[in-house]
Amino acid sequence: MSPPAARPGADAAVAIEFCGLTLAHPVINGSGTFDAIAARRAFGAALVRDFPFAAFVSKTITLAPRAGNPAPRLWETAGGLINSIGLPNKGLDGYLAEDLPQLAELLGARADAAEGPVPLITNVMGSSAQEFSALVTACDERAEIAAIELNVSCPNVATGLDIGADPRQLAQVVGACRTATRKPLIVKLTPNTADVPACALAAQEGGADAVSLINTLRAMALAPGAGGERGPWLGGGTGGLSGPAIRAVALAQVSAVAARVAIPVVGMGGVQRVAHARDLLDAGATLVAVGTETFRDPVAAMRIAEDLRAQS
Amino acid sequence: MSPPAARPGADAAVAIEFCGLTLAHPVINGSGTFDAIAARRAFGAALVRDFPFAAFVSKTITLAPRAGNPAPRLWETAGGLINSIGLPNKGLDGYLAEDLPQLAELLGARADAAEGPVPLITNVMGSSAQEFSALVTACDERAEIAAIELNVSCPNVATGLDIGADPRQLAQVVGACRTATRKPLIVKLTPNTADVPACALAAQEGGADAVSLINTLRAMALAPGAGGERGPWLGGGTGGLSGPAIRAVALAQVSAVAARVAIPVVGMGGVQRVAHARDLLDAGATLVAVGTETFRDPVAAMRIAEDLRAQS
Amino acid sequence: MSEWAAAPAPFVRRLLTVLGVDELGAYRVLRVADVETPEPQPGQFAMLAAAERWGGGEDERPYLPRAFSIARRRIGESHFLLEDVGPGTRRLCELREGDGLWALGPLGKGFSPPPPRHRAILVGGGVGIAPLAILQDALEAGAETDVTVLLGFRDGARARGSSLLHGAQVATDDGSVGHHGLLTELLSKELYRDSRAQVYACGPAPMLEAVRAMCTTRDVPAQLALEAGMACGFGACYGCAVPKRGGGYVRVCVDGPVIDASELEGVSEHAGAAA
Amino acid sequence: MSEWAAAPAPFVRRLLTVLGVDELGAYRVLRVADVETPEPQPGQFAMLAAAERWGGGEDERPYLPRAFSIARRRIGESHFLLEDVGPGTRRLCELREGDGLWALGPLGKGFSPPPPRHRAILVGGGVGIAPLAILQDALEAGAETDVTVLLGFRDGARARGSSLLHGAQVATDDGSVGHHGLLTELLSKELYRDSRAQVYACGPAPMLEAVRAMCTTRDVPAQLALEAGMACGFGACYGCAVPKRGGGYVRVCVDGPVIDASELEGVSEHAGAAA
Ligand SMILES: Cc1cc2nc3c(=O)[nH]c(=O)nc-3n(C[C@H](O)[C@H](O)[C@H](O)COP(=O)(O)OP(=O)(O)OC[C@H]3O[C@@H](n4cnc5c(N)ncnc54)[C@H](O)[C@@H]3O)c2cc1C
Ligand SMILES: Cc1cc2nc3c(=O)[nH]c(=O)nc-3n(C[C@H](O)[C@H](O)[C@H](O)COP(=O)(O)OP(=O)(O)OC[C@H]3O[C@@H](n4cnc5c(N)ncnc54)[C@H](O)[C@@H]3O)c2cc1C
Ligand SMILES: Cc1cc2nc3c(=O)[nH]c(=O)nc-3n(C[C@H](O)[C@H](O)[C@H](O)COP(=O)(O)O)c2cc1C
Ligand SMILES: Cc1cc2nc3c(=O)[nH]c(=O)nc-3n(C[C@H](O)[C@H](O)[C@H](O)COP(=O)(O)O)c2cc1C
Ligand code: FES
Ligand code: FES
Repeated sequence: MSPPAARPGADAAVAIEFCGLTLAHPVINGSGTFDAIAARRAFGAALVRDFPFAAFVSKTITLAPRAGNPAPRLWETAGGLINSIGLPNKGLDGYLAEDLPQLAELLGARADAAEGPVPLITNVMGSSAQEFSALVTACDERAEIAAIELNVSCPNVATGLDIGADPRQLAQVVGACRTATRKPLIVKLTPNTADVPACALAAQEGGADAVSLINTLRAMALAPGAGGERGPWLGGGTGGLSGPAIRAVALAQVSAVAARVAIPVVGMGGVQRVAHARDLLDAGATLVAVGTETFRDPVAAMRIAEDLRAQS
Repeated sequence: MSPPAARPGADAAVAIEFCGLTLAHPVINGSGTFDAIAARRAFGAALVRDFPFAAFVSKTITLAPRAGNPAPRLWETAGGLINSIGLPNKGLDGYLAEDLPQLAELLGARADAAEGPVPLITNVMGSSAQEFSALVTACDERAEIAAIELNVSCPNVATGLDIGADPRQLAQVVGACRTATRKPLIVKLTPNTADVPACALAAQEGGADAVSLINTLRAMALAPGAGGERGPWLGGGTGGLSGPAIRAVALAQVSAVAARVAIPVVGMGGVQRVAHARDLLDAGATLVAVGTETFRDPVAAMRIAEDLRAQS
Repeated sequence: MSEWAAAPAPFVRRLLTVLGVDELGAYRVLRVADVETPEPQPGQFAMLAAAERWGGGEDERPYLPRAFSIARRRIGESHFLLEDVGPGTRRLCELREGDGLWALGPLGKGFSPPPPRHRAILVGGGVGIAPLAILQDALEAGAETDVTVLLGFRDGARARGSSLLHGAQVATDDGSVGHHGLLTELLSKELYRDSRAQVYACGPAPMLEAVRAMCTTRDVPAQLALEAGMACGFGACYGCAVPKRGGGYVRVCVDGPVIDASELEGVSEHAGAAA
Repeated sequence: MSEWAAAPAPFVRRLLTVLGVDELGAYRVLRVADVETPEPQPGQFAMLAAAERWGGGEDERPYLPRAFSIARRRIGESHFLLEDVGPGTRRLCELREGDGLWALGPLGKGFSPPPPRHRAILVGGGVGIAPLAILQDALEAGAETDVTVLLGFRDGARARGSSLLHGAQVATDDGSVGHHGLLTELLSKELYRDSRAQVYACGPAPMLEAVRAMCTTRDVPAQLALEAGMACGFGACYGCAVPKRGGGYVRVCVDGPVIDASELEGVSEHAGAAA
């Protein structure tokens, strides 16, 4: 894993069409696993010049600001990471007012101007169809946003289950969002349910342009100590498992979904090397997203995109 | 991990009451991960003398004989194993006629006769409430069987979803089995669903004496090779993920279920060392089961039981 | 000759000490100090895992132990023949004197002696020659049998493995050593010369299938040492199934690895050794 | 003194070569050859992972890289102070000359110089002394500042770490070395003597909280170098959050690790170094 050369350009061999967007290669980031604004503070101009992702997915934005969960938020487990971040974000208005201009500038200032700006995909979550469509309506008005991803792994206040786990509710939510925008709509499915392909079909029927999966698997860790009085380690109680441990589960769900839907699929879950990306693409994904591996190597996505190009 | 001493006896510190059975310690095997009859062929009298499990759970038995899935049946993945065995078994009649007498003799011939025979838990699977109750009725008549475990991770022929993923169906199945026996009924829940605690409650309402979890997570692997023509590696197509990779998911599900049900819980999933068993017990499990780790070390369960005793 | 005795395996993984790993062309011979192991039946195997750094390779593999034929027993020593084909075999090839090795075994059903007045023909392909080495020792201990050894390899580097046995006729795919062509051509000649023989074969699936077919048509008894992906090695996982004659499967680890050709309709793709 | 400059980190993990791991009582000093790294700001850190055998330990850990203060820079070298508290630090302590080390950094917001005419009081607990070593270098490069160093340790073996800085007053919990008691008792004396000081502190959460409280009540400016479990180190995961004054959280990796005491209501349990 030696330092990679310049990022792959819009090379015929890997350049890819996705929901009407042209991407330099098929590797993007998983929502919530890369903060381009913070990364620019850490890495300066190099981040802009060598931006590793073919499109940038924002972390999940909600209507109201959220502080996120108390510490600790991380637990390292066999072949994976459990996180309980709690979707901290500035809220819709803060995002649109403060982050969006910075992101637009950052993503537009990439090395190879010919390629145009790196498309920005804004990921949003509501607790109801109304909230979702309010979020989408606001994003629809902003030219800086190329596409919208719906994070439907949000508990239904009534049932406590993920909205995305229930095909009926899901189709309603997506339908409401569809009427609110012509921008590409990507539905980020929840993996914590019995029939993921049925949910993917519901998203498609609701008007989604693509689906993305998998989100993290529900998991937990107990605080070190002894006896019944041991509580959960994570400040948020339970958390979500990501990384190599979920790779084989992701491949099964991506393959099952790709076999059932007509719209493109963004596959993710435990991608660390080109072989893992290859598996997801061969299973029917159009794009792959890298999440946790970016924490280990900030240019992992670039490395994988280059290895994909070398193969093709 | 040096060779263990003699297996722990029914020591006050660890001896445990479970559904009216007295177990020498809280560690049993996961169904389908230990074949006592084959192990006796491999290890001879030592297997009988040092039987590692406090109770023995048979592999899943079905009404009709099953040959199982074509090879390959195994794939090793990050921190885990994917299996697609396909529940090979002699069918109910073959099991009762050929295996049961051998098992009864084997489990009765343990070292410390004072403890009595190692209780035999027979795991059965049907494709309908009728099939389940037929299986349970037949087991009910056999004194050699101490308890019955229902494997409800079987696809509903109509929906293709696991029967165990639908609380309503599950309650029906368990109810039908309850009327067929007074022996302890353990329901082996499926982890591949949105609301596992709801399924556990349904099992309890149906009359289950205990629930056990987690079964394997749906997963897959692609055959080595290149391009779209790559098929699944496993002869059965998809398979089930077990081992360390699922440990944190198992802990979350066991803890969520134990918090909701009144009946005892058998926790399993990725247990390799005493710390993992401790986590499940502290999360509310009454017993823990060891599966995949037994493949790496046939006396893993004994090792864990002894370490538990040393701690208590 | 009466059956070769098979004692049950100790019911515990034993931590053995590596004496050395010797190069043998493209292969390695792993020698471990091993006093208590019961005398294995030729054809039996052991599940091996390095005591250190088993796991943590690419994709965190290897995770499960790996199956290896017991290639030879010497007083207080067991020898294994290794071919590096992936993370597990690679890690074992890296072992050095003094390293620890977890071993479970001897496991499985090995070879049985030839019927009276039958010569023994040992047919080995690639790393599949391993169980034939200890078989040759057993046959020659039992004096009277006439033993013919036919070994096939992909190339010269692998053909060096033939020195594990003695008096071998060698065939290579690339013709760099011995007969340029298929092992079964040598076998066919031998059977033509004198077909009152018991064939013992181990190697890649296509080779085993060719041997099986040839022996079946010529009505020569053949014992085939199969391979299959294994998780446990002692009948627990049902992962090592191969199809048997008349439907259903046998478990290579407990019903085999040595299976009589008559029990099989064919040797399937996944039931052989690495070429 | 003007701010200490902080150059952005190279946007790539660099594979550095280990020069040696030296014992320092209960601690280890990891020295790596490091030419290109931009001069770090005192208080900045790097994310480190061994190039070999990172992972595959008990429970397959370590998996993610680990954060370590840059303890010292020498021409072409970076030094890190290690305390073995788990699989990651254990693996790093095992490194030998010539081994490879993945390093990302320098990262985060470091210390700023003291206000004019203020003395500097460095307060370090346990392994938390690491960033104070490079801070002492920087302060003394900038001549005029009067620097006082107060270091606290659990026991004598750890107190040996004090030699990483010079002119230190030492306190130990067990009284085996220096003052028998709390570091804050030494700090209190110093502030009583002359409170026109800028306090720089790094160490366990309870110590940092005691320092924060003392400085706040006495109205002495304090810069606290916090710790938190980290997955990335560059703001990507939001895992390193600690509560800030007035609600909400700051990310230790990008808003810190050095945070001004005035920005905190308190130092929470998970925001400090191992004792
Ligand atoms: C009874 C028996 C005796 C044997 N005797 C010997 C012997 O004497 N000497 C010897 O060298 N070998 C022997 N083998 C074969 C040996 O066990 C395998 O070569 C070894 O298990 C390979 O492990 P690996 O990690 O090196 O390679 P792997 O990566 O496991 O690859 C080996 C094969 O497994 C498949 N594979 C690839 N990836 C995976 C995966 N992730 N999960 C599952 N399967 C995968 C592929 O078909 C590949 O060709 C024997 C096998 C058996 C069953
Ligand atoms: C900015 C910064 C600078 C630092 N500077 C230094 C330094 O100079 N020198 C130094 O020695 N250390 C330093 N640390 C601390 C160092 O990063 C940790 O000690 C290290 O990450 C521990 O890793 P480990 O694998 O050895 O131990 P871990 O097993 O990770 O245990 C360390 C702590 O993490 C928690 N923990 C235990 N298990 C897990 C788990 N499975 N998942 C998540 N958390 C767990 C527990 O609280 C435990 O005490 C610094 C940390 C930060 C944030
Ligand atoms: C720390 C962390 C934060 C995440 N935050 C979000 C989020 O805000 N929205 C979202 O849809 N997914 C979020 N995810 C899920 C990832 O986008 C991705 O679906 C998952 O991590 C699987 O990919 P990986 O194994 O490559 O990490 C997060 C994952 C991690 C590890
Ligand atoms: C090879 C294999 C076969 C299994 N067969 C069965 C089975 O027949 N019935 C069943 O209920 N569970 C079966 N299981 C699931 C295990 O009982 C257990 O629930 C699961 O493996 C998780 O535990 P582990 O991680 O300790 O292996 C099987 C698991 C494996 C690995
Ligand atoms: S390897 Fe497990 S049953 Fe044969
Ligand atoms: S460590 Fe990832 S955001 Fe701070």
